[in-house]
Amino acid sequence: MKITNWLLLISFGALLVYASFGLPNRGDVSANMHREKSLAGSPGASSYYIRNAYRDAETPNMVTVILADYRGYDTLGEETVILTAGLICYLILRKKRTKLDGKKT
Amino acid sequence: MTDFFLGHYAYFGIITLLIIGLYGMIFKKNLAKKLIGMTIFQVSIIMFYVASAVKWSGTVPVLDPLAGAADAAKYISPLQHCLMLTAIVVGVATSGVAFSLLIAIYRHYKTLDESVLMDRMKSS
Amino acid sequence: MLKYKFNPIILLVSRVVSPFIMIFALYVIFHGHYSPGGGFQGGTMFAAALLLIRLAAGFDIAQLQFKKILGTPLGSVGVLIYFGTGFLAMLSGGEFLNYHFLPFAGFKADELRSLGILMVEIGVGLAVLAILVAIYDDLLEGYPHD
Amino acid sequence: MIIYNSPALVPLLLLATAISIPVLAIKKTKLAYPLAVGASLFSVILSSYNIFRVWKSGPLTYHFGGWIPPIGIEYVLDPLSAFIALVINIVAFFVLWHASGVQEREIPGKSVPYYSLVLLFLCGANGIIMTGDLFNLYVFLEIFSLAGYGLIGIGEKQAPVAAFRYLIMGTVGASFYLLGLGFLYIVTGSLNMADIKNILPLIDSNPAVEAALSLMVIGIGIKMAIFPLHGWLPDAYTYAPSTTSSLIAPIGTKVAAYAIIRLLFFVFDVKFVSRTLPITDLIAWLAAIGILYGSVMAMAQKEMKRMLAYSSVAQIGYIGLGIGMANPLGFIGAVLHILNHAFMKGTLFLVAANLRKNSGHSDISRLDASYRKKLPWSMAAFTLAALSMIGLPPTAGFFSKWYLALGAIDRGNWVFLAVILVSSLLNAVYFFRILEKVYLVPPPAPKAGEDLSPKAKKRRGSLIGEEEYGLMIPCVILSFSLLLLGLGNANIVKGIIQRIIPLGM
Repeated sequence: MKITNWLLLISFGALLVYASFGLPNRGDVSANMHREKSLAGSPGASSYYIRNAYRDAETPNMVTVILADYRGYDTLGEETVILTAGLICYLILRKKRTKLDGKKT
Repeated sequence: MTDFFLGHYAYFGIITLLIIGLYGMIFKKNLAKKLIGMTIFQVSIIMFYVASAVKWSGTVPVLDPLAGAADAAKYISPLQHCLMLTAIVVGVATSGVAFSLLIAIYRHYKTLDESVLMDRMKSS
Repeated sequence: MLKYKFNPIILLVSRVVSPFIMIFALYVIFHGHYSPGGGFQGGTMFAAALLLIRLAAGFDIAQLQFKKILGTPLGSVGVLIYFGTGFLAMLSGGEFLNYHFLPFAGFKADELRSLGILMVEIGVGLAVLAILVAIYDDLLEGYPHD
Repeated sequence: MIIYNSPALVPLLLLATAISIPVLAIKKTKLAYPLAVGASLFSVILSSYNIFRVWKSGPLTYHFGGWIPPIGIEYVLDPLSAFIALVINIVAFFVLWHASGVQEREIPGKSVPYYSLVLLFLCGANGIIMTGDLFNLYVFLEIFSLAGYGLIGIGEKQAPVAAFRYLIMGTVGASFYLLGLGFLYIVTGSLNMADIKNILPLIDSNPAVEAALSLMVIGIGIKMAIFPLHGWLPDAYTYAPSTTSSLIAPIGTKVAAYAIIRLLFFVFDVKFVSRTLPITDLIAWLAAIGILYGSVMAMAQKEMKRMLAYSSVAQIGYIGLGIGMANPLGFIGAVLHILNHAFMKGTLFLVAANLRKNSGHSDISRLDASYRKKLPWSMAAFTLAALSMIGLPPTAGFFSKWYLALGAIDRGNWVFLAVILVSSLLNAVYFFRILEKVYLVPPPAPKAGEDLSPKAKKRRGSLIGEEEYGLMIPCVILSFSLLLLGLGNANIVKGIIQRIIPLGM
């Protein structure tokens, strides 16, 4: 059992090191993810955000614009995740019918 | 080769962290330690994304009125930062849920050690 | 949790510090447009200010500040603000979350988007602050707090 | 407005109801259940409307915030996603209908967070199914699985341990997915599925893409519980409350299976996943082992829910086999089996819940003919679902196995064919074990005075045989729809599934 676990760990590390050979150098402006147009000709998302964030939403902080506007639906999902966590803590840990019912415990 | 190493050393550090996190989750017998391993794993993924966003010629992605927005190379990529804000919240939520489950386990079985827990689960 | 012992110095210091943290949290939420920050970061800071009082003064006294019952419903209200902003845009003819269609007169398109972002950030901040406090309260449940 | 926004409305409706339950039900906790059922009913109606629109006018897209795809997030409703969403919403509606009778007894006084979480679970599932954006898929996967952990963890005494194990494995899965997505994003520069599909062929062979594919498949494979990654499943299904297990067993793994289909055939290329990096072969072989393993383990179980859980491992193997064969017939078999298994497992777990409600246990060894008298309709539903699991011709289960077998023949792989046939026999063994007990073994002689209790008399005397319609009717409808699905199966295949066979298969 222990050997399989070690094998698992080593193969995971090896996979990642192998994968890192395919990554572009860090900070390289000409990497695919920083391109103005992707290889297939669609607009590159990251450059589009940098260029147009202020024009579209009059907000200098690009991260905020992406968070709340371009990819706002993700953020709604994120809010839902944290609400889910709160509800789960309520569901699992609260022992009695507490004050939510308006009754005293 | 040196060029490759200089461009990738951060990734190798992050891979080490990922392996440490996975090691904690697989090998540690204490459930709380497993949880710590899980958190290390998640945080190192966040570091991976943020590390990949950098441009040597760039600065933080807040519009600088002097620089303007015409040249995308002047700012580091904001998309990864935005994605990771979401991932951080997900991580917080997951660990909150995990802690509540741990407390529920501890209430029933008075232990967090996996082998003891298995015994008590079988005997009850 | 160890047995709670009342300590006036800790209480005094946290009472002094807590409002400043709150102010700074509000600044972080509302200044998210112009500097690093935003709803989540500010909400977490606000929750930290509330939790500081909870840690220093004990659970029961802290109820005067933020009641335990409020946690989950207030979090829901926060998400509802977010959802409502998106839905309002949908009702007035656009897609979900298309702030361009928000029914406020007298704003240009980009200003409307900026406004929409602000509304959303407030919702995020409220949800995060309420839920973090609620999680803390729930984790505390079952321990004797006197 | 409704027509224009209809693709997004299902998850949004579920989400809105879920977040307003804690506010609306703050004074009246009784309000939670009707709200949940109402939202579920509306989601069924809306998704039927969606599939009608898709069937009539082809795939729909919906752009959140009005931003076109690589910039913003889009929802894609093609026949596949509309179909799976409809299936899941229907099953969820029946389970929620059934929940009125069992939930309050098993988890007293917590209906507000419970139903809210159920709706969030469904919202996550619908979001995963419809999204066209890989990071959005991650977010909804997290909503979906977090709600799942909570719903499982509230069950029996051992449930938190099972849920914690599921949480650790599930988070590893989601993190693997996120890591793989990171590699993919760095290489392609996009998060949109269709966009990535266009970009990937233009990139030279790159180790990062291969690693991304394997990490993402492993990550979702954990959620799908494909064979070596199924460790969390039996405990989680067994100890969860009845409503949860009958909700998660049909929905949870199917959604992950759907996500794998999307990933393999609609983000990556069929040629890439089956030739360049033969990950489909791997999935198929693992699934074949999983089918045999799950069936054998199911035979060894004494507890009904646990047996059903292991049988789930086997049934997921069928889906994996169909995906892994990577040919049109196998694909049809896999999608059809997602549908059939959702209905079958839903029925079986609902009947197990009825058994628990009625007699307080679901031990196979303690079953006898008296249960048939007490629960005639539930047992009839169970029989029908069991026959469908085995794969007898008029029921739906036969047809998906038929397509899978055809796919195996088409591929020329006789081992897979043998696995399908052998596992049907094994299925027969472990289901006939229960059916034999229920229909043939006489009940133990009643102790003095027991049979004379007024309740037992009344039960015997009632006309239909079962008192609680709310528990009985959903099982019966679900199981009889299996016959209907079996008879109408040609229409489903021709009208829906054949339209979406990925290019290049």
